[in-house]
Amino acid sequence: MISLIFFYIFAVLIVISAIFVVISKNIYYSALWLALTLFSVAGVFILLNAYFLAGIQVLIYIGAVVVLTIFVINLTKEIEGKKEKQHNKQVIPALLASLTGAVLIILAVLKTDWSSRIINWTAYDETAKLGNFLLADFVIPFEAASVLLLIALIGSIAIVSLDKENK
Amino acid sequence: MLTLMHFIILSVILFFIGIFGVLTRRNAIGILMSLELIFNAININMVAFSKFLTPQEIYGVIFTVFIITVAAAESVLGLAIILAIYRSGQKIFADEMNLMKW
Amino acid sequence: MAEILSKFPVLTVIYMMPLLAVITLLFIPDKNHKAIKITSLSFSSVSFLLSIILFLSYDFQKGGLQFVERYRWVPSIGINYFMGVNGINVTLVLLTGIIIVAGVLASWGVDYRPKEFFMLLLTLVTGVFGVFMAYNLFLFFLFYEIAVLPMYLLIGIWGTGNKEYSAMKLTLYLLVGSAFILAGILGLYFATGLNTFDFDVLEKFEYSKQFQIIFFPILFLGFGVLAALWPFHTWSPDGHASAPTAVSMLHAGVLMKLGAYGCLNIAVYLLPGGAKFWLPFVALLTVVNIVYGSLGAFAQKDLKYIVAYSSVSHMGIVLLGITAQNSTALSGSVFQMFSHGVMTGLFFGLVGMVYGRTHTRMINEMSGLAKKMPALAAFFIMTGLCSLGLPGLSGFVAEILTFIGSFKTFPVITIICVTGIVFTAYYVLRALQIIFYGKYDEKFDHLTDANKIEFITLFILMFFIVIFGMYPFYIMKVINSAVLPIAQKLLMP
Amino acid sequence: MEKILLSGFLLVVLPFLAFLIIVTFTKRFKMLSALISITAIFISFILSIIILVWQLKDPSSFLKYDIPWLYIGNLKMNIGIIINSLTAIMLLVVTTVSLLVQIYSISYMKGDEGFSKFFGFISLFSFSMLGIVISNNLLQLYIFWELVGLCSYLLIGFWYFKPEAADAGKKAFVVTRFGDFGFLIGILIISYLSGTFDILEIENFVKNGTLSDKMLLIVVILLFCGAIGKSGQFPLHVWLPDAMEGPTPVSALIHAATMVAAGVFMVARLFPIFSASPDAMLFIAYLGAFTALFSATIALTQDDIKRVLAYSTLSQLGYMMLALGSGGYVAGMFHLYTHAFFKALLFLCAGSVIHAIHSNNIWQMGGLHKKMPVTSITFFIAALAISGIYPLSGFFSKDEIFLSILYSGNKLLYYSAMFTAFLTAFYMFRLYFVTFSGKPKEEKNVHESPLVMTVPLIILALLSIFSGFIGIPDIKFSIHKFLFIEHLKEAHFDFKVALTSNIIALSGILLAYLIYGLKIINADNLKQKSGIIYNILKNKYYIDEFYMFLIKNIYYTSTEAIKWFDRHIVDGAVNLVAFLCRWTGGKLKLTITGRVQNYAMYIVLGVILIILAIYVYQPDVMNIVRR
Repeated sequence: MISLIFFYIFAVLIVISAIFVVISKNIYYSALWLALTLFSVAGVFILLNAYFLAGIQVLIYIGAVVVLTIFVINLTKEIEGKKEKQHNKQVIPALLASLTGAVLIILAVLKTDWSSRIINWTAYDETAKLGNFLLADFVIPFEAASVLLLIALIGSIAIVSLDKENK
Repeated sequence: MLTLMHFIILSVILFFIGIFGVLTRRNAIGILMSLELIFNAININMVAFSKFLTPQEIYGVIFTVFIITVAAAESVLGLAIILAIYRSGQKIFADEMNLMKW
Repeated sequence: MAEILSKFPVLTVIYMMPLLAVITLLFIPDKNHKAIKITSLSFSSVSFLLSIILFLSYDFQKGGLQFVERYRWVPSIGINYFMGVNGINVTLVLLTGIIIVAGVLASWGVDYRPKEFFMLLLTLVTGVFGVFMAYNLFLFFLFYEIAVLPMYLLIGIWGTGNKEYSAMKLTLYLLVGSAFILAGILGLYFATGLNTFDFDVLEKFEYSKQFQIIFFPILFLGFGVLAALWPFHTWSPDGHASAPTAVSMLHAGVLMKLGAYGCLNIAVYLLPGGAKFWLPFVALLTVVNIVYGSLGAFAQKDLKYIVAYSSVSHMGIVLLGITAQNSTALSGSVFQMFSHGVMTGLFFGLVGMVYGRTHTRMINEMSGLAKKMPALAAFFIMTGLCSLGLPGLSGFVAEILTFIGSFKTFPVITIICVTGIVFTAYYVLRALQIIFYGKYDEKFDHLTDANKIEFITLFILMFFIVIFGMYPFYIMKVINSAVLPIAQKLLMP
Repeated sequence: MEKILLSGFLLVVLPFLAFLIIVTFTKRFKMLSALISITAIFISFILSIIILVWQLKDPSSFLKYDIPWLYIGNLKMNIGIIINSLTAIMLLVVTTVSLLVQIYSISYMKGDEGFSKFFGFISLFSFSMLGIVISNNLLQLYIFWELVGLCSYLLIGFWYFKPEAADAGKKAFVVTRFGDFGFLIGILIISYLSGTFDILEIENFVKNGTLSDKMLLIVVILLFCGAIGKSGQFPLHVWLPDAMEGPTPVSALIHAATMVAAGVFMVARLFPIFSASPDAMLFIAYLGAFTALFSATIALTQDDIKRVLAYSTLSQLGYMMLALGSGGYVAGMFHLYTHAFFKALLFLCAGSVIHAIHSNNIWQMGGLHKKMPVTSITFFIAALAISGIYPLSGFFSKDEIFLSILYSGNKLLYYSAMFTAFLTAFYMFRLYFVTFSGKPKEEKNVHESPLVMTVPLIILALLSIFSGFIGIPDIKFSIHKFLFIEHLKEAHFDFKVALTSNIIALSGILLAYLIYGLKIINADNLKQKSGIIYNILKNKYYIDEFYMFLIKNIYYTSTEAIKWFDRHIVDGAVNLVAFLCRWTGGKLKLTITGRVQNYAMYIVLGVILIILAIYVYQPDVMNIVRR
């Protein structure tokens, strides 16, 4: 019951802050709303007993991605006059499309009978198991991911610095 | 009682808010942020299905870890590209970047 | 001779020769025009000589497929290397051999990128040879595409006039045709369920009536496009008119026969039930082909258009023979393929030679040329006479056989088609008269008659027209041996 | 036996060999070419005499030999020869005239740059003509039939740089092609019905009477179309006068004596088939009579010496057809035989005159009798012969024709033939008097032709006089016995008919003498009085103009219409497809805006569409999860 209450709190936070992320006039505020959204998602993860995920959600998303985004916003701030419109011309079609899509999928979800597949579960912390998996069964993807991160790191530096040389 | 339905509906709503953002934000950084919303919606979905349908396995969680990793890499690169475009053409709005047309 | 040949993969050698020439050409420097031409000529001559030997050593008493080469290639989906020749094939291989040698000789004057020109030309010929020998439908289709595609570049690069348009039109038409053919071949493949593309297996299978009625038009139209069946013929005048001489020769001489050959040896042979249902309708189209083609030729002013429309008309006779469904007409039709091939080769060669001298193809701008070039005029007149079906030249034998045969099946249609002969006489003689007869114009003073190479080219072609026109006995036996099984299949209920 | 067959074969092939040798080797040596050609035809001439002598022993026998040419299943086409009395006599006619004309040509064609070519073509012609004569099957007949057409085309257009000559050659070929079209269809039908091309077998087939009358009529008329074209019968006669643009020896050989008679010969050759259909025979007779009368009237007014002779040829051919149509098989062939000699003679005389004067117009001639006595006398003989004056050859053959018409009982045809005889005599002597009598028109240095030309004239004149005697009934070598066909009733000599025809002919000559010889009646007055009629005749009943009108308005228009249709409708449809592709492409490319978010929108919309589609078409898809 308590978890239900917490779920609704997080859900409302997620939805509201997400809406603000997309509609906010100031991109800077958007980034801050994004932080809140991501934080709430971490909360949802806790409700799902995924504590480790909640942790890296906060660390990586809020700690890295949002901060990076804010840096970039600051770097591009010069031309971002406040009078510029922040949304393009397809707001209404996009709104309709999103609503339709959401409604359709929700209807589908409601129509589906999940009960036969649901297995009753007991809460337990699977962080240790996760660690084992990542370094045993999934060690190759894990290492590949790390290489990917390295490539992304080098790549982003290259993109930005090559550009500098041209100037 | 917290059910699978709750999480799925939440993730659907979050997903479509993200879609809406991707479709409408002019600022490229804004698009990128909306993309993050979409990723999060997926993540919620992943974890919820994993927990409700196959509680003994943790593949859903592991996939989420990888998604987060890739999403981080993606946003880094995306931001780098945005920065590069911004530097070369003083452009930040996605609808102004339309060189690749007929 | 036949024994030696049976131990030796003669078919592969014949079609590989042009391909070898292409490979050899790769090693010859671009600027050495003479070496390029001589290489092309010598390799194609080997093919030509071998095709003559093949023709003579084919045993028509025995009939059927001979000189068979059969190896497994991709057995899992029934693609095999299966080459062989029957009476129709040897005739058409001979035709291809003749035309390619004449074509290479006729392009002796090509000076713009000759290496690429000859490479493409010989690639095309490889495809044509292959089509006439392949008895695995997949292989057939492969060669077919090889034959069709170089045309685009040959016309687009070395052509004249509105060449890009013509090249594109021709290629698109032919590709639409091959799309139909591919659909038809796949249909056959899946209909049998025997997991093979081999012709002899597909031929023995009994297709259901409904299948035949649906798939026959698909195959027939696919090939019919290449055979200039009305109303899918307009690629041919434009294409011929824009193409360089040798390409026109090959195109009208051989490529159009490819379509007719497919109509007969694939569509009709494999699906006789469908043929019996649809061919009466096709016969109506062939009437249009013949009469419309010859009337259309009359109104043209450009020499190449005249010849191109006459090709449409003559291909109509080929198709009429196919629609008539009896052995006489089918033999006539196959012989008409051969005869028309050599004849249009000659025609386009001559037009090219005249054009090379006068730099115009408009008949109104020429007159009295016989005075300055009597040999060319003589050849032109003989070709024209062959075209209008003069006895003693091969065109007559082919036409009369076709008419005799088709008269049994469609008397009224045949009578209408025979009027085409009268019209043909009119436009051929009119063109001849305007170009070669009449007042001689002094602006043609600098023109010369045929040189040695041109003379040899013309002579080779004319030789076959005359020899088979005078004494068709042998070639008709060869053709008839292959036509009989088809006619028998058509006779069966 | 075999020797005869071999000589029959050689006789045909030799001129062809001569043609090949001339064309390939001896083109440059003029006299050698002529020599080769003449030697070949001379040997053929000797051989034909041998054959005739052999045939005279037993006129009703025949020899036949086939060489396989093309066998397809049960369709057998042979190249074969047959030797019977009909071919024997025809071979003699062809080789004789051909030989004499070739000798004559040595002088006539002297100095022409195409001298060798001329002899080559003439040899080719001889080959083709002999091939027609000796054919034993319809297909071969058709083959050689076309080949003589080709030779005619080549020889009419011999002076190809003259536009009229080139035109005339084309016209001759195309017009006869129309006839051949019917001929070919006739051959196709009859061979389809009988299953053979062999003439004897077809004759037997027709005799068996399995063919319905109507079908037979159609076949016969179609076969006759070939003769209409080649022999210049009424609707297709237009090419023959124009064919006079060719060299005169050619006119003599091809367009007077031999090729144009091929139609008559063909009818005679297939006489058993033709005579099986009385309706068709009647048609042939009427058409022949009409052509005879019709062209005789045109001949009255023409100014060109060769054209007059050409129309006279048409008229005489009409006679032959009339004779055959009335059942006078012997009469028709007899007239063909005599006509070949005197008409060749007339043409060669005309050639001699033209050679001297360098003009074809009779009004520029006159008083030539003194300057060219041999030509004048031989022409006079020939004119008498063609008018049918006793005892020249024309009399016998014409008499035979009148008798057979009378015997068939058709009075209308008889009177029209008699009237034509009157006209014939009149226009021939008009020609003679205008050309040879009176005063010379110009002070030209005109003199008699050389011996090479006059000797053939004299020989032909002798033949014109004496060749008729074989028509005397009941002599040993009578043509009646020689060309005997069973079931054919022959007319017998009738003194009244002979007298009438002679009186009529003489009156025609007299009238011509009065008008053009003595000039008692003024020709110009007559012209003016007859007015419209004269103009119609002078313009050949405007038939050429009518045909040109048809060709221009129907044929040209239809070809232009087809050209337009092909360009704009057939090709237009193709280009329309191409245009539609390009147009839709042009419109659709506008969706490629370069804005990423537009593309994203398309994707989202697409996904939603897919979801909707699933909802609509497969609402049960959710249940799959349950299972």
